[in-house]
Amino acid sequence: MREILYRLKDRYHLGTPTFQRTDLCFVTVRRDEIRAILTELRDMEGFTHLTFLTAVDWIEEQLFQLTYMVNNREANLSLGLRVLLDREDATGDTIHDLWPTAATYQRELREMFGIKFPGSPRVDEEFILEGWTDLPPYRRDFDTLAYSQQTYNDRPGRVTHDPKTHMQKTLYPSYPKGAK
Amino acid sequence: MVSPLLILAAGLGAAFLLGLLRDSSERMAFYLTVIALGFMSFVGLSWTVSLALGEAQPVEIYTAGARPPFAINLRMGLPEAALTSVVTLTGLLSAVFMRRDLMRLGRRAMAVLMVLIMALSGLIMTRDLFNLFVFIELIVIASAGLVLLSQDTRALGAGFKYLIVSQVISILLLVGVIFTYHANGSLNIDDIAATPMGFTGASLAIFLVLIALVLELKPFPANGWALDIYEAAHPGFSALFSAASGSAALFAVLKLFEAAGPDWAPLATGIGLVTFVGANILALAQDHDRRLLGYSSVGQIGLVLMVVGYGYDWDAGLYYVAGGLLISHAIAKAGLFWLSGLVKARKLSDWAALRQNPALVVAFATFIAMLTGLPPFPAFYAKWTLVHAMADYGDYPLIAIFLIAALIEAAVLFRWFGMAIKREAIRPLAYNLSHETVVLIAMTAGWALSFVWGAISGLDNLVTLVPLLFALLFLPLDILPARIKNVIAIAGLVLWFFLSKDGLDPLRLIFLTIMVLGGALLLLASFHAKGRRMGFYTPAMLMFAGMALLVTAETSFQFFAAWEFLTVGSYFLILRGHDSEPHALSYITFSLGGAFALLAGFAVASEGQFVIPLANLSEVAPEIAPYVFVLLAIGFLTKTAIMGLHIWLPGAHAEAETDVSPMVSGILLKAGLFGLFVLLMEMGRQELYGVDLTVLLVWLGAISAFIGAVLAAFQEDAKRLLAYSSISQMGYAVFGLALMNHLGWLLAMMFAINHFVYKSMLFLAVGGVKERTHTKLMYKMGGLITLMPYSFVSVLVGIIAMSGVPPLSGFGGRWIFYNAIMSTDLRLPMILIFMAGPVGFLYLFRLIHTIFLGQPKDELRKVKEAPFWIILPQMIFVAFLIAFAALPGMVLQRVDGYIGTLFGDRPLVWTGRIIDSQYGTWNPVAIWGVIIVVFVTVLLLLVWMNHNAQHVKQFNIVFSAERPFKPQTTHFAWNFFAPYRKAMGFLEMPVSTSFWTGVSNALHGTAEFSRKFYTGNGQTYAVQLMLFVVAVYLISMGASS
Amino acid sequence: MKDVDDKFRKTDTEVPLREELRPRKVTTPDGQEIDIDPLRDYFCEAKPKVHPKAYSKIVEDFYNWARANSLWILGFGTGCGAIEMRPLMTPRFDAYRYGIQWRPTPRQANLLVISGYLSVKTLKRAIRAYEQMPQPKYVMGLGSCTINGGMYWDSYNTIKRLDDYLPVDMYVAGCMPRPEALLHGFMELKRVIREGKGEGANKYAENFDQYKANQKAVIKDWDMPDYNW
Amino acid sequence: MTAFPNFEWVQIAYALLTLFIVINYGMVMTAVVRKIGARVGGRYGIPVWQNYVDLLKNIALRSKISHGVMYYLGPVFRLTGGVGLLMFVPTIYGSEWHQNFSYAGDLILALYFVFFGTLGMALGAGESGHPHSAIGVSRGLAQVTMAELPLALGVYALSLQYGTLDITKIVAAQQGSIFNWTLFTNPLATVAAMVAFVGTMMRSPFDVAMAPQEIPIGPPTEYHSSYLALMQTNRVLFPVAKTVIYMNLFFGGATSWAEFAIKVFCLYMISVVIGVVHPRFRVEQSIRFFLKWGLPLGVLAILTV
Amino acid sequence: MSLVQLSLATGFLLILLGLYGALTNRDIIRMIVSFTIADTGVNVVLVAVGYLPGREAPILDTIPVAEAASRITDPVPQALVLTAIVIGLGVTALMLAYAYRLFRARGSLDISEFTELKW
Repeated sequence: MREILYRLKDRYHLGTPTFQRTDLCFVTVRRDEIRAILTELRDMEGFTHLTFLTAVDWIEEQLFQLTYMVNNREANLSLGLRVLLDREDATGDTIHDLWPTAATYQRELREMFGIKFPGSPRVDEEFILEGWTDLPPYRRDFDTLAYSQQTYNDRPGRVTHDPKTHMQKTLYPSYPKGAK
Repeated sequence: MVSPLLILAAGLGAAFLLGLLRDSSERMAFYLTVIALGFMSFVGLSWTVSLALGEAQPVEIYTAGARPPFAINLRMGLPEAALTSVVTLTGLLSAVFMRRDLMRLGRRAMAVLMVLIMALSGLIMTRDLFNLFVFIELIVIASAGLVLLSQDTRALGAGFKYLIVSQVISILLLVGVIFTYHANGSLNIDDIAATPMGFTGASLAIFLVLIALVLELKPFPANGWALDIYEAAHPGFSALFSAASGSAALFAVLKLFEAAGPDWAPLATGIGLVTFVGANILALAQDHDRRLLGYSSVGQIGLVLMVVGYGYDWDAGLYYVAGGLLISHAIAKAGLFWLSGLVKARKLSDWAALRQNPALVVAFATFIAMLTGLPPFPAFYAKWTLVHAMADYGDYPLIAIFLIAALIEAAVLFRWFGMAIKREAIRPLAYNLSHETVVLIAMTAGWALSFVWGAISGLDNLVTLVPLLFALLFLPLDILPARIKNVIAIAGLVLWFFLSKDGLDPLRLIFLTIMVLGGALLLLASFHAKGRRMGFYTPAMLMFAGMALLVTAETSFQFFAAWEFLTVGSYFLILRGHDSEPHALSYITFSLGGAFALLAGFAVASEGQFVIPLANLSEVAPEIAPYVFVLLAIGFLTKTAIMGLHIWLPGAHAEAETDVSPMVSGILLKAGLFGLFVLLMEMGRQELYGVDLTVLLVWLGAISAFIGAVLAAFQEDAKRLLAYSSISQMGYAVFGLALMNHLGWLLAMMFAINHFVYKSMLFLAVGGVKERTHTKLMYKMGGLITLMPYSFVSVLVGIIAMSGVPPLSGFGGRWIFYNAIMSTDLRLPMILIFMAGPVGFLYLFRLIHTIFLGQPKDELRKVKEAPFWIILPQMIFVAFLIAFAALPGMVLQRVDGYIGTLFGDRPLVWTGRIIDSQYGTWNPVAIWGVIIVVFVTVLLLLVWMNHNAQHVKQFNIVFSAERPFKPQTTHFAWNFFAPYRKAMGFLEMPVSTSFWTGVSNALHGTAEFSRKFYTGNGQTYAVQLMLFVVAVYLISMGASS
Repeated sequence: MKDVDDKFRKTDTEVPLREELRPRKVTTPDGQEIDIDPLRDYFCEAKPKVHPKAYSKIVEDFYNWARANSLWILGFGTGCGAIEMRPLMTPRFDAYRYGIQWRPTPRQANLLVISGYLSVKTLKRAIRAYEQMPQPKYVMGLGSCTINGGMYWDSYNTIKRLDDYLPVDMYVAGCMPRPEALLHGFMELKRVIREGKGEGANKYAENFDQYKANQKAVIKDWDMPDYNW
Repeated sequence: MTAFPNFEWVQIAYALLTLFIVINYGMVMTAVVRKIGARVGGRYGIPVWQNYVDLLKNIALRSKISHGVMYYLGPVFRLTGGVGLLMFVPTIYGSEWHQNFSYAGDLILALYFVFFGTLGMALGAGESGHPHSAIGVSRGLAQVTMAELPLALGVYALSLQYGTLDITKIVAAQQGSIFNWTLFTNPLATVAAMVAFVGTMMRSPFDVAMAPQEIPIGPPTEYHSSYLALMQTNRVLFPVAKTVIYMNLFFGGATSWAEFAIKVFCLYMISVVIGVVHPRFRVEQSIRFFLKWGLPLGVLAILTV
Repeated sequence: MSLVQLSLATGFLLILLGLYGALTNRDIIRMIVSFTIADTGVNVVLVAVGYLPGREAPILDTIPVAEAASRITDPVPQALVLTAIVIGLGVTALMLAYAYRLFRARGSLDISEFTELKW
């Protein structure tokens, strides 16, 4: 794993790698290099499988983080590449030509985060939401609870408990002492 | 009588006078030419007429007052007179035709023309060998001069090639002449004939003379120069060159072969046959009209040459046959060349311009029919006589080669005709009244000669047949609106039915009813057509005429003529359809192939007669009877489209017009069935190499029934589906017939009736749908039931009847079928038939489902019911089917009785409405009763429970909780039987299609390859000529030693 | 319990009608131009009817007995509860003995079991399936999700009260209810039907407009006719 | 009334009686068969009257829809096919009561009338416009083309053997001893025909036309309420009527209702037993099956008669 | 070798020479000349065949009519030759005319250039 990173480091700008396990590592790369790195990983280093492509909304930093998880099956190595995008008008680079499955992930990201992937097939079509007109629901500025309350009727009588106190009351009614 | 010498004198005199005229007076020169030619024609015609009527005797004209060998003598007999008339008339008409170019080139050209005609007449009349040479040289010079008339600069080269070859020929001829003279001491042909020379090495002299003259006939393959002339010369001159020069040269050859004696005859036969075959094959690859005509001319002359050699000892018969062919050729070829002058562009497809003038289309059709030997033209009689004579001599391979070549020729010509009818013209027709008149005169002459040939044929005169005349009546009537013509046509058919129905046995009566009355019924649908519908009624009536005559035919000749009539009529009908060009071509090719098989069969059966009563087929000698049976059966099976010979049918039936499809499917196929009826009735079982041929037929029928049904199930095109279904149904009928027992025949009869009714009905219904939806592809339709309820009803009744489900009449067919097979030993073919039964369901259900059920499409939502006149006959058929199903006895009982007299048994007992066989019972009324009572009861029950049902629309279906997206994707129709195809798709392999395509490709490939032989170089042509002479010499020497 | 940031307001934008349902012009084979309005031309527009009971009470009771003893369930699993329905067919529970069986098509089913949470997308399908069932028809909601949203109480895409949208005859509580509970639910439903109280379909027809309004409030891209026959 | 020899009105009553008996027998028998299947699987199974309840429920349904005339008539055709088939076949040999209207025709009538209901049903299903219905019909028709073949061959062999197409005569020829049954006199034809029997009973492994859960249930996807009630009636009537034909042709017919009940039940169980242990064939598989087994058997049967 | 045989041989030689020339030379003029040679050969053959040794030309001015039958050679070939020469002249003239026009049209006298019509 490290050798691979060393090899890459010669030519690309890699951030500090975070090793979760010896065979799983995350590293931040620059957006303009991601396609080159992915291509090289796929073709030279044996990372033939795109495990997933997902996003994280760092609303505080005004960033979206794309995580490309690729996997080398023969060596049983997983490498996560992070790319940070500007949250305003976020646009990623499509990699559907490297892995056709990526088109689906990108479609999902487009729908759920509003990240654009120009050139990806059918990327602007509905994916799992039908007739969604609000903010992309996985963005953190979308308040799902508020949306839910404004949209769906509650059945009266529903109570929300704090799990900790509720379970404590239910299971150990006599603790702490005298609390009954 | 005027002296025939005046023909020559007039020609020479006029040429001389023309020389005296001033250059500027072209008009006068032209009138002088025309007058002289007119005079020559008059002399020729007057001699022809008086000789033919016996008012004059043949005369010998001695020049210089001496008798041969001291002077030249000419003869004027009937053949000479007739040919002189042809030559001079062609000259006259061509002169008129070439008026503009003659005027342009002035009096010299006219003088050359006069010399040409004079020389041709002289060539015909002279009896002197050297005189012959002189005339030939005159012809060469004149021809070479006239070639220059053409505005095509390439004609120069062609003319020069011609001159080169002529030089070689003249050298050969001259050497031959002088040695002949040396050997005989006389140049007179009759003197030479008196001392015949054996076919030995010493007879090189006569060989040279003969071969030189034969070379003048442009024998294959030494004929490249002639083709170039045909292609490049002025069409008026080409007409002369083909019709007049060809005929005259041929007559000269005939004279010399008569003189040379019988030993030389095979030479003519051989060269003629090779030429006929070779030229026709090469013509396949041609797309230049005049060159094609050239090939055709070469082929036709070759054919006549073959007849000359073959029939040297027939006397009058030779002149009848050869004359029929020659005159047909002359008129047709001249006419076609003249026509080509009206067409501006030179591709075959450019003849589509002819459609601007229907009269010219008729002329074109006439000429092609004359060339291919279709009735009632002279070549038809000639072909009939020739083949019978060949059969008499036992030259069966010769018959085969001749007929195959004739078939190729027909294919070539009809391909051309198809292009003319179906393609789009690029350039309009040149308008020229005198040209058109000339063409129409030729056409009239063709018809007139048909009458003459018919009258002297000793057979029936086909031109005077009432049904044919009735069909021809529609040519002038074509200016009337279609509806009026339709009324006349229906009235004519009905009238003819009542005139001819008396005295027919029930079998024939039923066929007559189907063909004539059924035709009248189907014509009701033609009321739907608007406008004039030019060119529909003549072919249709021709077809019906053929069928009416077929049923009433008593002799082989009548039968065959009727067969050809219906073939030709139906061809023209099919050709009218959309996209039908290739299908019509394959139809006519297969049909004529079948017809030729019939011809051969009748010829073999006639054993020296020229015509036999059909009843005499039963008395054919047992050694040849099986072969006759096979030939006739092939002919009939082609018409019923048995598997293997079926590939013409789907396209032809599917592409035909709405009201034509039922005619050609419901009615025309019955002609083949009728033929088989007659054949089996007269000839019974036949064995060939120990194989019972009827068993073979049983197998063929079974295979057709099965494969036809399977193929039908895989069609996407509704009319194609029905067409394949016809193959299947005809398979059943053939099967029934070939069982050779009472019930089998009754079964075939039942199928004949049923198939007519429901196939006509279905074709009309599908045609009506097509009228509205403008497509035949079933998957593009769907859900039309509410929009076209009547069509739906007729299809519903049709498919219930066809599938044999009780209570409709198809069940009767199945019931008889089971009873029929119980009384026969043929068990294995039954299995195929059994398999075919349920497969029928597949395609029938597909037909009704994909068209009428399922999801209607956007663009078909407002479709109206089919036109009234298309619905009307369907409803009549529906009524008939129901009545026939309930009371089959009203038709079948008499037929049953009649078949009983043939087989001498009575397997069915008719008590009241009940039919009992040895094995079971069929009680149609009871079946109807029970089914109706149960059905109505159940229906009432449902209505009682379900009267408040909400009517919903097409997308209100449960769709896995989804909503249908659009009708196209919701209508399950395309490749409807995909799983069946997976299992049984191997039966779809286009075996017969690839076989016939292979045959056709091989022929075309041969043609394409061989024509490279004609390099266009005059020297090469000359070398080929020399080699040809040497080769013929060696071959004939080898053959004679 | 509004413990959320009230600053967030959902946006209510109209969703345009889907392409295939928009009126269009089509050229017929004859060359005419015709108008196609898919929703009108392809779908039946009739409203559901309130169907009266049989004239005689005895007959109606007899019918209700038959209906109760021949419950045909639409084989449509909406959520995780679908897995709890499978054991019902096994020898251990054997729901067949109560005349219960599963049918693959709504036309032949009488009982729609909503087996768990319903996303808006699935709700659309459930409505369609329900409306295509013949009357009388019954709806059973399984699990807390159908009752009050359950663990999906704050989901942006899951309904919280099934009876807002469909007339529910019987709820079976639990997360998820086990097959025994389900069987008990069926028995209860049979009792309700036998008592002649299983008139959900009529209720739906009577309050059709209200149900529709509720449904359309959450299904923004309403792309079907008002009532799916 | 020449078409109806010896017609008396009471025949109608007898025919209705036959119909009544057969329908009820079918109702109970199919339920019992299902119950047996359940017991084999360790389940309790449906009550034996479940069919009646279902039928009643379906009749009692309140709302109905119709896709059009042919859709409406489909079940009518279907049931007419079933009832007609029964009416055209003598049910009890030797009983004047239960000859029904078999004098209207012979074996051929029965064989072809089988298709009457199928065709009508297919048409009705077609008009419903549901693609699954059309797919089911396409599958069913494709399969039946081959499935019916061994029967046709067997019947042909049989009628050659007996020299008649009259069902009554064929039954008569089998009377006397159990060894006079066609089963023993012509085992090949019987086996061939039974292949067809299993193939056309719409049970596994030959139920791809319905293919429950796959194309929901094929042709009847859109049918419900009283339409379905008619079809349910037919569903219990038609197999019995068809089995009666086989019974008459190959198993000596029945001389009493008891014999009838036993024989029909046993024959019916053949297809059930085969069905419970075999998974479903695809169409092309079943076609190949019939080509490979049914066809040679049938050919052998007619060659060896 | 008699005179007849000699002239016959010469005639045939000329014919063959002429034909050979006509078939091997591509130049049209040469071809025409070759044909003329062949024609001459034919004429020689014609005369040779009609020649009877020891007889005179059939010119009745010098020979009494009564003796003519026994003193003159066969007059027919002589007549034929005359005609043939005339005709040969005509044909040659025509060919030359063609050659002229061909040259005018194409500017060439090569026979293999005139093959636009073929197949």
